[in-house]
Amino acid sequence: MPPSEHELRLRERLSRLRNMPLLGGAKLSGELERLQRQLDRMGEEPTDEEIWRSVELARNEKRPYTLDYVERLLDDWFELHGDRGRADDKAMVAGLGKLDGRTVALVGQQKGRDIQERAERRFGMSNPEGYLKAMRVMELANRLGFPVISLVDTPGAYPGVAAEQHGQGGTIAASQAVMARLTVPTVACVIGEGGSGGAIAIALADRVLMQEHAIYSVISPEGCAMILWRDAGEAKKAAAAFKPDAAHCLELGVIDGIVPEPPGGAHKDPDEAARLLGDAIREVLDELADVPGDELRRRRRARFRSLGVFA
Amino acid sequence: MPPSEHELRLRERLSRLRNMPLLGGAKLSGELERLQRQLDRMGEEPTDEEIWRSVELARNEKRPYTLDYVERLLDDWFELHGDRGRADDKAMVAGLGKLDGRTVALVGQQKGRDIQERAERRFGMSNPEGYLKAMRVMELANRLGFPVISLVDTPGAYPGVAAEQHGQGGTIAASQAVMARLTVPTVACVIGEGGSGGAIAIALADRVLMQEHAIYSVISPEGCAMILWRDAGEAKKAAAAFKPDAAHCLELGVIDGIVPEPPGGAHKDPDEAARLLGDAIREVLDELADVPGDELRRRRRARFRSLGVFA
Amino acid sequence: MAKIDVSVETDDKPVPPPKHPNTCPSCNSHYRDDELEQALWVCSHCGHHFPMRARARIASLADEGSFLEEAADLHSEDPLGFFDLRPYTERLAEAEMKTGLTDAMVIGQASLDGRQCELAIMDFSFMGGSMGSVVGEKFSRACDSAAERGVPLISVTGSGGARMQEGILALMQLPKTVAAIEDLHDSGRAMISVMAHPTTGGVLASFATLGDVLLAEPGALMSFAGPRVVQQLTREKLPDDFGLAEQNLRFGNLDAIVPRPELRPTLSKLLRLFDAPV
Amino acid sequence: MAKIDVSVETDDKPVPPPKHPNTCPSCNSHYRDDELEQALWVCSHCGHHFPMRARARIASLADEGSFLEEAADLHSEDPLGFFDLRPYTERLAEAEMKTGLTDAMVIGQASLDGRQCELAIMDFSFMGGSMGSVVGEKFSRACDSAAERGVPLISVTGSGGARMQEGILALMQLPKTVAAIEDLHDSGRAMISVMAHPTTGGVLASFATLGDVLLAEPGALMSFAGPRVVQQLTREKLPDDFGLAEQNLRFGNLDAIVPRPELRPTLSKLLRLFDAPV
Ligand SMILES: [Zn+2]
Ligand SMILES: [Zn+2]
Repeated sequence: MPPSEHELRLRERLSRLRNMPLLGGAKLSGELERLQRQLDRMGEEPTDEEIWRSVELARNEKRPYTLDYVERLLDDWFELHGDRGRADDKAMVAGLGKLDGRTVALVGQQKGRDIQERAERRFGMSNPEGYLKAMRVMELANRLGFPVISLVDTPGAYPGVAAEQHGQGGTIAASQAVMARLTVPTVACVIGEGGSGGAIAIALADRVLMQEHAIYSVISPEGCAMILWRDAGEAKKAAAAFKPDAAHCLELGVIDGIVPEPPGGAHKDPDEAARLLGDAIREVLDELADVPGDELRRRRRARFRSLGVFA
Repeated sequence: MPPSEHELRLRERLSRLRNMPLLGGAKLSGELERLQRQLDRMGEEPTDEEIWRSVELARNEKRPYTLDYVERLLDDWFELHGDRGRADDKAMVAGLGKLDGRTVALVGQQKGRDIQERAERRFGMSNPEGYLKAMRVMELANRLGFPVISLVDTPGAYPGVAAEQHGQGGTIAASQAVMARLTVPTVACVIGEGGSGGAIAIALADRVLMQEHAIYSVISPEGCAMILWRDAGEAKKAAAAFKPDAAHCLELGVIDGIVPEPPGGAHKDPDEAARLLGDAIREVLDELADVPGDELRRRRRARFRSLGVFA
Repeated sequence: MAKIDVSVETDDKPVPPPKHPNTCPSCNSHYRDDELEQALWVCSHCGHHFPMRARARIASLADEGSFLEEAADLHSEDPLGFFDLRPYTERLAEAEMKTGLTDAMVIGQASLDGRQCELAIMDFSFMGGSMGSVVGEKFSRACDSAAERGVPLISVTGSGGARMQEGILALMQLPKTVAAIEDLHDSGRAMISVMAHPTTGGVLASFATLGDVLLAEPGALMSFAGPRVVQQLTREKLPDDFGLAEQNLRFGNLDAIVPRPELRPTLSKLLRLFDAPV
Repeated sequence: MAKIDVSVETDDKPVPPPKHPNTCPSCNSHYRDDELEQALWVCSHCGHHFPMRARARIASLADEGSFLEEAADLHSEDPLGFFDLRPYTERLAEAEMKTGLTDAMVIGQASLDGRQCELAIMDFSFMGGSMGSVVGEKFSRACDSAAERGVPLISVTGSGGARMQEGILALMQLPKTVAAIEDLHDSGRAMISVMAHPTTGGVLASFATLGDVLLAEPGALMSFAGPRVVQQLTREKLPDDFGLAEQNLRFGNLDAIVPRPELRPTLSKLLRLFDAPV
C-alpha cells in the first residue's frame, strides 16, 4: 500500500526536523521519536466533515471543562485566587494539587455551565488579570519546583474596553515570556477550544497535547469566514480551509500528541476522558522528570523556534 | 580628650558588627571600614535643635528634587513611563541615563514645584502603580546589567482608597523583594524625606546614603506626636525622640554614609549639592563595580538582615 | 503640604478592650472563658473572630506536644532611649507582664497532622503587635530554621505596624524580613501567610504579603494606611468593607479567606502540597 | 454562545487606500510625492502620520549605505493549501508584485549615527502586515543576529495581526518570536519596539510589547481586539481614543509617543544608553 499524502507530509516534516540547524545545538531526538511514533499509528487525513465535527464537539456544551478534569485527576486541589492588585478573574483558574502523589500547579481557562456561571467566567475568555494570575502561579511553581499543567479551553482572550486599556496584548505576550523562562517541566493540553492569542498565552509548554476532538486555531471559523468570505455562515468552509483539528496540528508539528477521547467525544464519558488525559499527562511528566531545568528551557524555546513553513 | 558618648556608641556598634555571626558567612569588612572612616570624621551628636532643623530643611519647598539631580548628573536621560497595564504614576520617576559615560537606571519619588505639579505628583506619594513602574525598570536594569540609583524623597506611600484596593502594602513588599534579588550594583540616597514604607520600597540597596539634612523615619514627626502625645503640635519633641537625622541613622548602622550639602542646605546651591551627590554615588559604584552579582546580592541581604538591636 | 500625616503604619493602636472581654463586639453575645476557648474564640452566634493569643494559636495548630520554641529569650533593647509620655522600657516591661511574652512574636518548630513546619505567630496583645527589632529577628530566624530543616514556614500575623519607639530601626525590619524570605525562597521552601485582624502597616508591607499562599481570617483589616488617615486625606466616604479581607479577596490580593475552624485542615492540606517532611 | 467571534486578531484588514494616496485622511491636505517623502510621510498641516513603507523607514533610520539586509530570500510557503475566494499563493504573488517585498518584514544590520544595531521593520502594505511563518522566522533571526553581534534590536511594527491563511502555524509565530526575544535577553542585549499604526492582534500580543523600551507613533492603533469586535461584544460606546497610542500611554502601556521626525534622534539616544558598539 503506497503511503497517503498525509503520511508523506509527516515524513517530509520529519526529515526537515532532522536537518534543521537548530539554535544552540538543541537536540530534538525526543521530538523526532515522538513524531515517528505518531506517524506510525495515524490513520488517514481527516475529511472536511470530520473537521467540522471536531469544531462542534470542541464547543459542545456538555464537554468537560477544566474543573471537571481537576476534580477527577488531582487530589488536595487548592485553588489560588487573584492577580495581586486588581481582580480575581474567574475565566482563568489556577491552583495546586497532587497528581499521583506528585504536587503540580495547574492553570486553565474555565467556561461556565449555567447562565450565571457563564457570565461570571466570561465563557472562558480571560481579561489581563486572568493571565496575570496564571503567570503568578506558574512563577510560584517554578520557585518551588512543581511541574505546570495547562488546560486550554477558550474562544479567545476577552475583547473588552477595560481589557484593552489594561494591556491585553502585552499581557498575553508577557505570559508567553514567563513560560519561556520556566525551569520546571510544563505540559499544555487543548481540551476544547484553543482560540488564538488567548490560548497560546498559556500554551508555550515543553509538550503540547490536544484531545482528539479539540480544536486549535488562529481565528474562529466564523471570524475567518466573515473576513475572507464576508459571511460568517461560511464557517464550515473556513474550518476546512484552516484545519484546526488535532490531526492537522500534529502533522504541522504544532502539537506533540493527540489524547484519545471516549467514543462519541469526551462528554459521553467524562471519567474515561479524564483517565485518558491523566495518562497522557503522566507520561509526559515522567519523561521530563529527569531533564535539568536549563535544558528543559533550552529545548522548549528551540521547539517553538522551529515552527513555521517557509522556503 | 575622652570620646563622646556618641563615639562610644559608634565604637560599640563597630565591635558588635565584628562579632556578629552572619548568615552564610557574609564578610562585612567593607562595611566596617566605612563605619570606621565615618566615625573618624564625625563630630558631636546632633542636638534636638539640629534634628528639627534637618526636618525643616528636608521639607524645604526649594530643596532640589529627584529631577533636579537627574538633569545635573545624568546625560542622555530617557524617562520610562508606566506600569504596563494600569497607569503612569507621576509620583515616581524612572529612567535611564549616563553617569560619566556609564549607563545607569534611576528611580525616585518626585515632588512637584507648583500647585498643579504637586497635585499631579501627589507630593511624591506613590500609588502601587508607581512602585510597579520602579520594579519594572529595576528588572530591566538587571537584565541589561545597568547599576540602579534610587533617590528617596517621599512623605510616605499614598494613603488612598484605590491605593489600598490595588494592594499598596503588598506592592511595597514586592518592590523590596525585587531589590533583594537584583544582581547589579544598587545605591539609594535619601535626598529629602525618607518616609516610612513608601521610602523603603525603593531603598533596599547595596549602599544606602543620606544627604546631610535629609530625614529617614518610620513615621512623620506629626504622626508620631499625634499617637504618642495626642498632639500633632509636639512634632518637634517627637522628632527629638525618634531621631530621623542622618547622623543618628549612621550611628544605628541604617545608612552607610552621609552626603554633605552646601552650607545652609542643598537648596542654597543645587549645582554644588548635585556635585557632592554625584561624587558619593560614583564612589559607591566604583567600589561595587567588580563584585560579582551573586555576591552583591548575598551581601545586600546580609546587610539588611543584620539591622536591629536586641538582647 | 509636606506635613500631611501619611506615616500611618503605626497609627492603629491596640484597640481598647471591649467592656467585657468575652462580649462579642459585633452581636453582643456573652461567653464564658471556656466556651470561647472551645470555639477557638469565634462567636458561635455571628461568626465574629475575637483576637487569638499566640500561645492559643499555636495550641490550635501544632500537634500536641510538638511545638519547640526557638529564640524565646530575645528581648527588645531601647536603642534610641525613647521616651514619650513614658519610657519605652517601661512600656516593654508592662507588655511583658500583661502578656507573658517577651515580644509580639513567638517562633518555633512544630508538626501539623504529622508534617513538619516552622511557625511564626504574632500576638496583638503585645504593644499592638508592633514590629520592632525582636519581631524582625525572630521572623528572620524562623526563615532560616525552615530553610535549614527543609520545611514550609507558616506565619500568622496581627499587627498595627512598625514599632515607632524603635524609630528607623523599626522601619528596617521591613527589608530585613523581606531579605530573609528571599533566602528562604532560594532554598526552595514555601511560606504560607495567614493574616488575622488586624494586619496593617509595616507588617502588611513586608513579610505578610510575601507568602506563596496568602490567607486571611474573615473580617481581618488588611490595610497599609489606616482607614482614618485615608478618610482624612481623601475626604471621601470609604467603602463599607474598606481594607477588609473581603475587599482584598475581590481585588485579587488574597488566595482565600479561611474561617478559623477551617484553618488547621487548610494548612494541613497545604503542607501535604508543599511536600512537608513527615 | 461559543460562537461569539473573539478571534479578532486578524480582523483588521488592510485599510482601504485613501481616494488619492497623497491626500491626508485627517485634514484633506494634498501633497506631491516628493513633499511627503521629504516630510517622512507626516502631514505638515495636521501632523497625521501616513503609513511608511519598510524601505523608506530603513532609509530614514539607518546611516546611509549601512544597511545590510539579511534573510532576504525567505518566501512563504502554503502549508495548508489555503484557498478562500482565491488561493493564498495568488495573494502572496500579488502582494510581492505590489510591494516589491517577499513578505511583510525586512531585517538586517545597520548603523545609526555610527552605532551598530539590528533592524526588523514591518511593511503594512504586504497583506496588511500580517505575521506568518516568514515574519516569525525573520524576526527570530534578527534576534539571533543582534545577540551574536552584541547589538540592540530595533523593531518597527505595523500589522493587522496573524496571517490566517497559514492557520495554526501563524499563531505559532507568537511563541516563536517570544522565545527568540528571551534568547536575546539572555545574551544581555536590549530590544527597542516602535509601534506604528496599526500594531494589533498577534504582533501586539507577542514581540511588539516585549521590548525593553516601548515607543509608538502618534495616533497608532495598538489594540489586541479590533474596535469593531469590542463594540459588538460590549455594546458600549467606545472611548474616543480607544486602543490608540495616547490611551495606551495613559494606562501605562507605553514609555513614550514619538512623532516620526523625532524617532531617529530618540533611537540614537537609546543606542547610546544601550552601549551599542560603534
Ligand atoms: Zn457575635
Ligand atoms: Zn493632515
